[in-house]
Amino acid sequence: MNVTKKLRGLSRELIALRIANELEDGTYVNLGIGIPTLVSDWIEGRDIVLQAELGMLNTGPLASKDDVEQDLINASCQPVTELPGSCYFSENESFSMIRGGYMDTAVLGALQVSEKGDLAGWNNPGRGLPDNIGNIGGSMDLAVGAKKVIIAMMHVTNDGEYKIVKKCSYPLTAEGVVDLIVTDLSVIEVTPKGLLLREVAPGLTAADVQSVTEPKLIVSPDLKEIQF
Amino acid sequence: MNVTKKLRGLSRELIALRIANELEDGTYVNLGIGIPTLVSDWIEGRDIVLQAELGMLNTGPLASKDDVEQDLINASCQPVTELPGSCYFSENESFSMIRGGYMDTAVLGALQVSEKGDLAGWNNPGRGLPDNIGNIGGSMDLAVGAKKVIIAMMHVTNDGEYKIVKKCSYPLTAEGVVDLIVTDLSVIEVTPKGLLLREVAPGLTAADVQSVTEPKLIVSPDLKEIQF
Amino acid sequence: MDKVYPSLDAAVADIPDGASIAIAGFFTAGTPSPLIRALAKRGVKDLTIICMQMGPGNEDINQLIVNKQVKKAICNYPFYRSATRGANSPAEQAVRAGEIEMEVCPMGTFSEKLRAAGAGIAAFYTPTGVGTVVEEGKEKRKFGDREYLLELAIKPDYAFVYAYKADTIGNLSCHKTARNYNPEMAAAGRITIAAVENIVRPGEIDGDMVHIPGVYVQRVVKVDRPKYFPTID
Amino acid sequence: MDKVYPSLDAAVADIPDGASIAIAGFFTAGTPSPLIRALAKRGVKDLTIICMQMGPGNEDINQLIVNKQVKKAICNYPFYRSATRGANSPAEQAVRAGEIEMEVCPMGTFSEKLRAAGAGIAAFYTPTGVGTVVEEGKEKRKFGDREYLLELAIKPDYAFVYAYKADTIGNLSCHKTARNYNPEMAAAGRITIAAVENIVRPGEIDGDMVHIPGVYVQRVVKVDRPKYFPTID
Repeated sequence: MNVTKKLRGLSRELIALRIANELEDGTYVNLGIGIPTLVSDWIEGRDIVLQAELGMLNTGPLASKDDVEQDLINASCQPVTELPGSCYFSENESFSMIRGGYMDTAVLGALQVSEKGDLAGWNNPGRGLPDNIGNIGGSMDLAVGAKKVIIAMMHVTNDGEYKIVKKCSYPLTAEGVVDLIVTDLSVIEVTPKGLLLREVAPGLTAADVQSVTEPKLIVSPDLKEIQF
Repeated sequence: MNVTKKLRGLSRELIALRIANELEDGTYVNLGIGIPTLVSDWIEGRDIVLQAELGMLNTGPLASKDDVEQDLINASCQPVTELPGSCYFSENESFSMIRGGYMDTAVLGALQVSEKGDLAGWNNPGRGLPDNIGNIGGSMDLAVGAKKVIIAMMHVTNDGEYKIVKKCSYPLTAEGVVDLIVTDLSVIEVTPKGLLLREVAPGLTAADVQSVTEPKLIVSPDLKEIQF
Repeated sequence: MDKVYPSLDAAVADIPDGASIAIAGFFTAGTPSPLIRALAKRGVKDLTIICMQMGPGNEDINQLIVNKQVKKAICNYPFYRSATRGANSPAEQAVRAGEIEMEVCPMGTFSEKLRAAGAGIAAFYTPTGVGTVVEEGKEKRKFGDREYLLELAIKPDYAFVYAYKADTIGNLSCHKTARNYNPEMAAAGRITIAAVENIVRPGEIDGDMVHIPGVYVQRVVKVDRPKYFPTID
Repeated sequence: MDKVYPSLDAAVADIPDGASIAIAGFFTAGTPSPLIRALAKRGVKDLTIICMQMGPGNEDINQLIVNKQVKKAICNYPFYRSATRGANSPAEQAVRAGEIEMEVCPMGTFSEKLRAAGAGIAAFYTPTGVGTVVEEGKEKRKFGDREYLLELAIKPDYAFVYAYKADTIGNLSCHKTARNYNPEMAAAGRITIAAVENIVRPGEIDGDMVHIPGVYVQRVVKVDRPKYFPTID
């Protein structure tokens, strides 16, 4: 299922920007590792509260070298800063929040997403670890706990293989949890009827996106170019 | 089963003193409502940490009128004071501690104790409330959670009925949890073989105590007068 | 994300008939009484109230009872300790008369059920209550050599909590034993309303002194706290 | 009740072969590394270690692995994120070679299993992991319209925790994100050993700023904290 066609799409930064625009003011958001982390660059000054899994709310921007404190990091081990209203709690409390439904949105990376919204993100068999061993981290709790799950990823793998698939072949993070997929090529909503293609990257057609997507896409009657 | 004989024994204060002597230095103790609360009068200055169920460790002596703070009370709604090292936590954390086995000793009152160490303390049917309704409070958690349960009570009811019984007729607090019973008349240890009478109040004999105790007592070969 | 409400009335304005409400406080410590009074004033009915007790420091609950607003109560130490005082309290009288349904939990199980709801845990096994009336109708199961009861989470529609200090985005800091049920009830409530003595700007509470993170709190209202003189119940 | 130990060596002196040890810390934040080094020095074997990960900020764990002191590890994010860095780490190499047994839990389930042990809860139902490899061998059960997995408490023999400040009776206060796993691991350990930057007298920590009540802490030892420069793993 190697996808031969190469399409030019958004940069990682613009994927993050498109997701930032999707977030609503007055909400609590958790950003996963990878492209999701970049979303924080686009929401400074907005009324959005970021949570860090290790036990912090109102996580501020990355710290500059002079401000680095080893006891003030985010869940990706990056030094961060405080904002007015930052507060701290235990990792257990943090996951109580997450499982308890207090994250309005989780933005996560993915290896594969299925047409039913199944998410596979924690275990790349290509790494060659023993079965069922890998970095689960907070992904499974976030995927089942957040009210809305947005996936930020490249549309296909570096080798050009499908990442949006009929059925995930990689180990699952959670079943049927994904609400929205934002890739370098498209914005796709997971609906009960299937995957709804809502937006395409500038210059691309629905057919272009379908050509690199395994399941059949429903093309929105309002299909438009991704805008920022 | 009205017990006719009236025996003169220790005051409530002396029951509390006998229990205070049973407590070991360097331990964490929770005192229930009633006679158990009086134990605190006998341990001032000792290396014993009192826990209050609502969420306090190192609970200090009762506050005098001038020091009363409505946000600084014990589990009996009495104003208390701080000691060096007092700390606060939620009621849920408090019961995590209790169920988690962190109380070395709980001193509780009782309506009845059986020869197997069953405890009935939360519900006096004489109050006439509907079935299964009453003030359970922290008693059930303390009874199952504490490493050692000491009962502080009068040996018989005001009406002269047995409180140390073959089988509890009142609703149970917990099964088989009592380690030691200290009454106005005796100190009795609950052992796998039955109730071991270890000490009697000054002037009483083992036969006197047996006459107001329903189950057959095993008299310790080292039986002695309660000493302080 | 300003969560400050202008008045008690505004803070409770949308509570409908039939709502379940967790009310924090342990006797005189940390009880959000002004919210209870506002609820009594509104007059909504068929409420389920989830609170430690209906006695000392929580006498305002009795107004709800007298108004016949309460359908059910879930408590762990519902009544006055004194049978005489209890017999004179509207809450105990209503229970005796069968006018309100009453469910009693052990104190630790009570807050653990609320904690579970806030933490997305459906149910848990506790050793408390085995061999007592508490086990009636519940699954009993052995782990290791010990028996445990399965207890279910309780998820209230609303939670009334109290704090010494809040910032405008809902971070709460509690004072001494007034913390008690407040953190877990705040997390459990779908809508959590905090009655607070002081409101400050974000950043004016040390982040390590926040006992209830703002994410759990939807509404904050400043109150003049009623003064109680604590006395054994 | 003075819990202060004179040295790291004294604080870990009784840990036997085969012990299970929970080790707190989230990357560079709140990791009790000096205790891990003391353990490596002692050379006890067949350990089960329970920690978030064996990568950034927790490199000292690798000394235990290199020394072949570890029989089993329970983690939630065990390895470096980078496959390349991972392939060079003794921990990942030992897992690949089957030299240590590895159990991986979701991050929330991981700390909830420790929290349950400390709180006397035998097991709990969480929605996390349903439909994934995590559910293998576990009871799955429906509450309402949702499925949950039964997860069991993990009770370690020892816990290694870290705090910014301790008093001599074991009350601990943490600093910012260094709190992370410390409170729940402190409660879970049968013997909890705290490596702390500062020791003060009882009364010198505000009782509302104690994040880990002293009852959970059996030993306190002052350390010069190793400095880390946090960087994405």
